[in-house]
Amino acid sequence: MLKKLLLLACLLYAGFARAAIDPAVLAPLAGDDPDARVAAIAKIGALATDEATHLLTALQNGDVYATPDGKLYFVADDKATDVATGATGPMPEGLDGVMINNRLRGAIEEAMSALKMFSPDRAQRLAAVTELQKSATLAQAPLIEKALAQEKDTDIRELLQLVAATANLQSPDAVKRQAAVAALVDSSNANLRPTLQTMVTSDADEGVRVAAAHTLQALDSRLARTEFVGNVFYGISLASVLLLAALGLAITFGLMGIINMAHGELLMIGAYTTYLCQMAFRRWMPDAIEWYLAAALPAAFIVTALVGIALERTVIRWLYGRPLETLLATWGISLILMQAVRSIFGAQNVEVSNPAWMSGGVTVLGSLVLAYNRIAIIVFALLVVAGVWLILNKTRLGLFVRAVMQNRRMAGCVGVSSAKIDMMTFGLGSGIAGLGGVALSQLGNVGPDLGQGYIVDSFMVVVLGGVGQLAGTVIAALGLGEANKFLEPVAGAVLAKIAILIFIIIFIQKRPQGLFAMKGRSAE
Amino acid sequence: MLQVEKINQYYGSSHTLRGVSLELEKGKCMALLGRNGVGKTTLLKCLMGVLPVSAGSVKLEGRDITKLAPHQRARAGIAYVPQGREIFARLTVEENLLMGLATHSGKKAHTIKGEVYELFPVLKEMLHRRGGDLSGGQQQQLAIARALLAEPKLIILDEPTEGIQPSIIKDIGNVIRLLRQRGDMAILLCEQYFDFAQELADQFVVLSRGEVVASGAQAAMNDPDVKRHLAV
Amino acid sequence: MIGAQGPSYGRVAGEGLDTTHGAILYLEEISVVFDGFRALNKLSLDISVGELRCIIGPNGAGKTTMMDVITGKTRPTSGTAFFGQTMDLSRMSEHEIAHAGIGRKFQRPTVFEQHTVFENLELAMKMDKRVRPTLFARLSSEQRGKIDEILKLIRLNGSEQRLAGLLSHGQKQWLEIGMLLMQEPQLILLDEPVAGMSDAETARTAELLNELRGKHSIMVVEHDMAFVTEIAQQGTVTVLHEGSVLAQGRMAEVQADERVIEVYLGR
Amino acid sequence: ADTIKVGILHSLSGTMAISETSLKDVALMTIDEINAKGGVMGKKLEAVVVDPASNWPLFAEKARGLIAQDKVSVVFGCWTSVSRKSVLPVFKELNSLLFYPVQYEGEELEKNVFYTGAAPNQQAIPAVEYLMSKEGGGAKRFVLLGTDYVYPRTTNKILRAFLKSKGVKDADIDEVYTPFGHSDYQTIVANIKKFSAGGKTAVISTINGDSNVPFYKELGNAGLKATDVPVVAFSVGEEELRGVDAKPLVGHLAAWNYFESIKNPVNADFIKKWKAYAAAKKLPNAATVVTNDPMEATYVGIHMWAQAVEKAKSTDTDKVIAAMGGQSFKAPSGFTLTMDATNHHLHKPVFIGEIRPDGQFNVVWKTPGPVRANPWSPYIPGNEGKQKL
Amino acid sequence: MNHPSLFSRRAWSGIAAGVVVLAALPLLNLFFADGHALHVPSYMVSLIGKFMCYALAALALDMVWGYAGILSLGHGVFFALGAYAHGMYLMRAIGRDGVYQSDLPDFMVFLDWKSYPWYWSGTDSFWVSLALVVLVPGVLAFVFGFFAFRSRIKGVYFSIITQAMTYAFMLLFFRNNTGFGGNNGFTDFKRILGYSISAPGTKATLYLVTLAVLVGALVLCRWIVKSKLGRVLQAVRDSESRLMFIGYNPLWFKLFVWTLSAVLCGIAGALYVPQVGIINPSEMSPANSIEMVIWAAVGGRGTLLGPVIGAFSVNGLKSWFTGAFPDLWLFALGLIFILVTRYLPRGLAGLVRKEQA
Ligand SMILES: Nc1ncnc2c1ncn2[C@@H]1O[C@H](COP(=O)(O)OP(=O)(O)OP(=O)(O)O)[C@@H](O)[C@H]1O
Ligand SMILES: Nc1ncnc2c1ncn2[C@@H]1O[C@H](COP(=O)(O)OP(=O)(O)OP(=O)(O)O)[C@@H](O)[C@H]1O
Ligand SMILES: NC(N)=O
Ligand SMILES: [Mg+2]
Ligand SMILES: [Mg+2]
Repeated sequence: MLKKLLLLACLLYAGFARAAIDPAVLAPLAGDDPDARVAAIAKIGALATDEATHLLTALQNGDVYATPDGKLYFVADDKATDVATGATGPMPEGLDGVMINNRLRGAIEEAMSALKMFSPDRAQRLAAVTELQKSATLAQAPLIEKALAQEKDTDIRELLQLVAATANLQSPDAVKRQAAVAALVDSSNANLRPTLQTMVTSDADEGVRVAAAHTLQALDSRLARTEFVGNVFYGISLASVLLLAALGLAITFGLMGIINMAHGELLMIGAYTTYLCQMAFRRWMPDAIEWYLAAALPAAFIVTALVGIALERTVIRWLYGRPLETLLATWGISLILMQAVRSIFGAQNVEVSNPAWMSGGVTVLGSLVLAYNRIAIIVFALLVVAGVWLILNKTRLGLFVRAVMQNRRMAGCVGVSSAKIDMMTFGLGSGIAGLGGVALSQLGNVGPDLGQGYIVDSFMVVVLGGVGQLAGTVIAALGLGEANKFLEPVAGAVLAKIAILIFIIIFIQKRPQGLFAMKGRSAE
Repeated sequence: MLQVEKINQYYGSSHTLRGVSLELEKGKCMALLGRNGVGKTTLLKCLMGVLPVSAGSVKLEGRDITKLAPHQRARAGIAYVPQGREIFARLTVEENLLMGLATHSGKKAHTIKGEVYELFPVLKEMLHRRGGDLSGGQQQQLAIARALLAEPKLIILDEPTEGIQPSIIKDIGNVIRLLRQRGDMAILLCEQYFDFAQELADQFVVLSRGEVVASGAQAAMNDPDVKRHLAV
Repeated sequence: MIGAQGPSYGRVAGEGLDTTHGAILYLEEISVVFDGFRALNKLSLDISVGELRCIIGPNGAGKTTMMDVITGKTRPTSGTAFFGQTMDLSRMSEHEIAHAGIGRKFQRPTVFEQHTVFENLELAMKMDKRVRPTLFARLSSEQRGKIDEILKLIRLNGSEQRLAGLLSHGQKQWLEIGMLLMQEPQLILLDEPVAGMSDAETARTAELLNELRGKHSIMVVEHDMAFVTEIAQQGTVTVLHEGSVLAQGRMAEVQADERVIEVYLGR
Repeated sequence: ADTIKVGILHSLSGTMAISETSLKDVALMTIDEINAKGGVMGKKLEAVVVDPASNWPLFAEKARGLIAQDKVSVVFGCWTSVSRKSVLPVFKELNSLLFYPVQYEGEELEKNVFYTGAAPNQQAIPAVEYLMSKEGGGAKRFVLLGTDYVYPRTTNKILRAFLKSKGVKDADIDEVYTPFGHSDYQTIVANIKKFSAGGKTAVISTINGDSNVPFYKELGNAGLKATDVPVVAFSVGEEELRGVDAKPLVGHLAAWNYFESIKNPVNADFIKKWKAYAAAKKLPNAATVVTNDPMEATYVGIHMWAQAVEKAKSTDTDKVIAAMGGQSFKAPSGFTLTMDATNHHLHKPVFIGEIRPDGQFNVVWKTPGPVRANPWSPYIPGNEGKQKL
Repeated sequence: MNHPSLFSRRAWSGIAAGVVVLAALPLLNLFFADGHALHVPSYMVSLIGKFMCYALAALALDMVWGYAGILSLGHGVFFALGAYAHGMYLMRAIGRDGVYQSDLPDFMVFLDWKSYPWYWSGTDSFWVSLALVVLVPGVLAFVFGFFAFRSRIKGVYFSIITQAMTYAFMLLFFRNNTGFGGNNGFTDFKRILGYSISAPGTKATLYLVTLAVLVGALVLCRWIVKSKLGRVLQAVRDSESRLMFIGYNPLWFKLFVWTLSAVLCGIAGALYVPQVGIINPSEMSPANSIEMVIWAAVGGRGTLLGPVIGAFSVNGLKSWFTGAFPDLWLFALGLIFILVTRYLPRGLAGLVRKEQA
């Protein structure tokens, strides 16, 4: 108890210690005049004190409130702390959040990044300098010089030099300008293009013009390369999504011959399972929320596999040897599953958020952001493919599965219970679809219609690859992904999609049994 | 070993087997004879459980297996070489052979005994070819090898020599003889190749229009009465 | 022999087929390679008009593959196949080859399982097989008589309204032979016609073939030596081995050939 | 009859169920509310709900069924423009009434329809003006990004003409379309990023509901923040954000005629009623229901119709139409909305809001009062003088 | 031989009864006033008119699927193209009655087009549009089928490329610039051959024409499948390669039914537009084509009458359920599909045909 009181006292004292911002500077923040508010932010940033940083952060997070008479308060846990005095007390009457919009947010960010350039934390400095790179102006040049003088870290120094050069592009001194242009020859910052372009055509100085032309050329070729690499990555990433969506179908349709129109709904159930896992974590294990996916994967696999097994036992097992009828029955199943989800969870989408470690990305080649969630999904797709391949080709179960699918009756005659294998295979295919659903939940909507968006593509991938050919499925997904991503910048998303469909039609003419056609007598 | 009692079978409304009974002991080979379309294959399918019987019973070593599914009968010790080979067309030869071991477990389930390669050397050469790519006769050999690997108590062979070259037919004959001599297996051989059947069988049964019309020990196979049922 | 008209079915060499050099089928240096495996290896063979040629050889020798090449099912990797003097089989599609007069019975009986026995024969019947004639086709009484005749021959009269899929193995074999006869081909290819037939049936098939001898050119693949001896008579028997001709000659000569005994007949 | 039947024609299944289901529920709530106050002309309202299943011809069939079989006096329904186009001939033929509650592209005026959603000048144009203002970021370049169908295409055509009139050059406008259900925005976001290197850029999104989540997620991935490239959307509201983790979207914008976050007693009451209704009817996810613009438009529409019937003392279509003109209603948006007698559109206020982390909107700009609709956009040639029925 | 007549006597009497009842509906609607016991509501008439178009499409699909074993997942494109071809005429027949009071359709005015694009030429003539109804789906099917069948594309591979085709067309027609009204398609028709499209007489006429076409198509299809060509088609379905070895070229047989089927489907679409009043690209969505397959499957594929029954029952149930149980109807419909497959492997038609087996 005593300890707690002491702690409280310390906190209060700390609050007092912060009381150092002139209320006159603060006043416009509570007001309506946008320009005055932006100016106030700049002034606060210029203070460059801990208190200023604290205030700006709080503003950014929406933790600053104002009374109608223009006093500012930090609000936390039903307590209000006066920004100017640091006095903490109960919440005053009529407290309302200080409204910030994009313009103000931009101003705050700018002010903060200037402040953070001198932060002792390397990561913060790096972030600040990276931010500055987007828009360094001549006005900021002195600040940048100051930072350069202090900076020890070589990486940041290099960046700062580029930033300084960017700022100096606007210098009235032709020599400085030329030096800046030359220094930027290794930059891959696309934002420089407009400035460089103007310099090439209209800079007063001949030397600057030449240098600018040179730098612009270097920049353009670097950007072109980045774009190419970007397209390759986007293609792989799209391919991994197609693959995860299609893999389950490669089993239930490719291997078992069931025209499984409910495949999309299995994806959806996987995604909803993810949602439920997330909710469960939020409720019972909020500290571990970052890792809810670790639970969602097995859960989705098990839930969808069980749903699949239930479907197999009740409906599909009556339809072996009548593949076309499976289309009708599974269509019915798909209607029921969709409506069931609609009745339980509502027709609207539900929210599934990426864990923090999956948000953001790593920047390569200067400007290409490879998103973590995309990378995670590519890796995940590879793992799932490898797993499926191992099960089908390296285990006895896999052998039995393939045997039953080829000749159900004879498999029985050698002692394999085809009923059991059918059930397990469909369960496996469904479970894999569930895993696909987990992945899809990280990229897009989770709603009752989720599956409908993927069913056509999934069938195209499986068929294009050659029914029953796992390797074909993988290659087909990759091919479609890359083709799509290289066509899209040229033709636009709509025409690209049309082109891909036409490509599929033409490709099948050349390979009427898909990419990995079964050859020889056994194909008949 | 095998007791079949008065089994009846219908395809829809056509009565294909009419009260067929037979009995086969361990270590013996029985030949099942009859013209085309009399119901031999149908009978064998009923024994394997591929077709249901409408009346009668099938017992294996005294155990009633009439209601068992094919895979349960396989596990009970019956192996089957069907007419038309029924190879797993898209599995390799090796995998087809492994399927013959489906009823086994543990290490035994993964070891293909070398004997089958001695009997059918071509299989060894073509271990990684797809079953469906083999020639007709090669497939037939594969089907027999697959059944032998199961080490069954009762092996059912539906026209095993169909499409096989003469020299290998002789080898198959030798194997059957050997199995018979070993005495731990019963063999039910449906065969059109009369001389072959006669040479190997201890006893025989002749079917005609779904009924047993003649049966007896091997010696009686040459009776004109028997031959009459086989003539056109 | 050329142009001789059989009493009921058959014609040796019909319109459009040039057999001036006496042979109806020439295979020259045919090779077929599957993923590096030579199923046929520079196989050369020819069949004379009206000849009945027996082909024997070990399992996997390439007999079925050879028939696949002749009927257009498999394209040779190299070599030429001619029907008569002028028709290059390697440039024709399956139906063109069939229409030109080559009929085949497959090793595994293949019939239209969802059609009745009668319809199977009707479909096979020789006629203009293009779309319009088929749409307006009506059976003449002559044609109907023909079908009845064949039905009797293959002993499926009485079963003509049964679905072919419900026939037993041996019955399907016969039906397929019947379909072949309905086509009235000039060259008949029979892949193991008596497999699965009882001895008595086999004898009947031999009889039938002996009757057809001379009216059609015929190529028979069989492993049943008794049957082959029966139909080969004094004609040539060809032994294939590993994709090429191992031996050729009268049945008795071939049977005595050490190499044939070694690889095929056994001791 | 002792009840007045009203039809509710919203998709409860298929692709549009996502948006339309809650409109059906709001309509039922509003009808309950009116009934609780004694109904209309002393008669209770009886709702006839049907499911046109996101299938356009089925919309026409169901509309005909409602009018001819069920004999409803009015129909509240439709969301997509094509569903409205599909039922129009039916309403004209049978001379019945449709209330359409969704923002749309304009270029239409029908005697039998009352439009309670926004026309382009009540949503799109003010939003773009805001983006161009200093406060809105002073955008110089624009990406017009939409799903490939009529509403986005038309809106963008109007916006392009508008931007040109403001001196924006064609080179500074990029128009991009994606197919329905498009879910891979990597290339498009990369292109936006590239385009934005050329100057202050804003994205004007007419992406159809379902594609929005993948689009915003991709924006977040690429590190494009609202302070860099703000996105203003015309089809993203509270209901859509319910299915999204809104934190990465903070600061992006939407333009509507109503936001749930607007503070006034009418709205507080509206929200309270809706929450209570959701809880009482055990709607799925009742705890997290939100209100949005088309819901408000539905609510307003039904009330105005009820007032008009009271005024006309009849449910006869022509009499109700006559009575509708000039009807006004104190709406949850905080303004009193009036039905324009000459163009059957509501006068509506325009709000621009920035997305908050909790999926609600911060209003950052609004019109001083309701704006009259211009269904025939002046930016489309040939529309001059076409403002009346 | 063993097929002496087109239909069995029972089938004939069933068909005749059906035709009489169906033909009576619009007449009862016209001649008995609302409220009379014998009055048939016009809602019902237009519903049945629509179903008959669906039935024709299902019948067309069954010709290729049920008889030749070619499963098309893209028949919606033929239906829609027939509909668009006829819709072009109907759009032009609006004349200057559109909202922009131009000779051009509203959507063209809106896109600043000054004249009709070339592919609209001639469509102001009813007869040209009728020709297009047959030609456009027919030519597309012929070309598509020729290449696909020549490449020996079969089974699911064929199904998938038909799906790709209809999907591609859908995306294409969605675009405003394609010149067919984009997502909204064609709607708000005013008249056909000078008669008001909403006049009861016009509606009854359209209805009766549809009925006549449906019956005609049924008889034609029946005649075809009963001919030797019908047996060849079934042989194509069961064993195409065997067929080649007895001298038939499956290409032309497949192409024949495929094209015929597309044309019938196009005609169904053309009859559909004026009755339903709208045609837009969603008719080409893959799901719509799958639904056609469902009609045929529920009714019983390979039976001709089955698909007709299937189209009526599935759509009838859908119409009823969506009104009666708007929240639960998908459960009911889904369950019906499952039960039909499980217990009626030969569809509803199998109920009737059981004793024949
Ligand atoms: N699935 C079936 N449905 C109806 N009848 C059938 C079916 N399978 C076979 N049959 C008929 O049953 C009878 C017996 O057939 P089965 O195959 O048993 O003959 P089999 O004695 O083995 O003849 P084969 O020597 O030709 O193989 C034949 O008349 C055949 O036509
Ligand atoms: N598609 C293929 N891929 C690989 N090998 C093949 C293929 N088709 C045939 N073979 C091989 O070619 C060889 C010749 O086969 P073929 O069927 O012609 O033999 P056959 O002489 O008819 O034998 P049988 O008497 O057993 O019918 C066989 O060894 C077979 O395994
Ligand atoms: N009217 C719309 N949003 O389609
Ligand atoms: Mg048999
Ligand atoms: Mg062979």
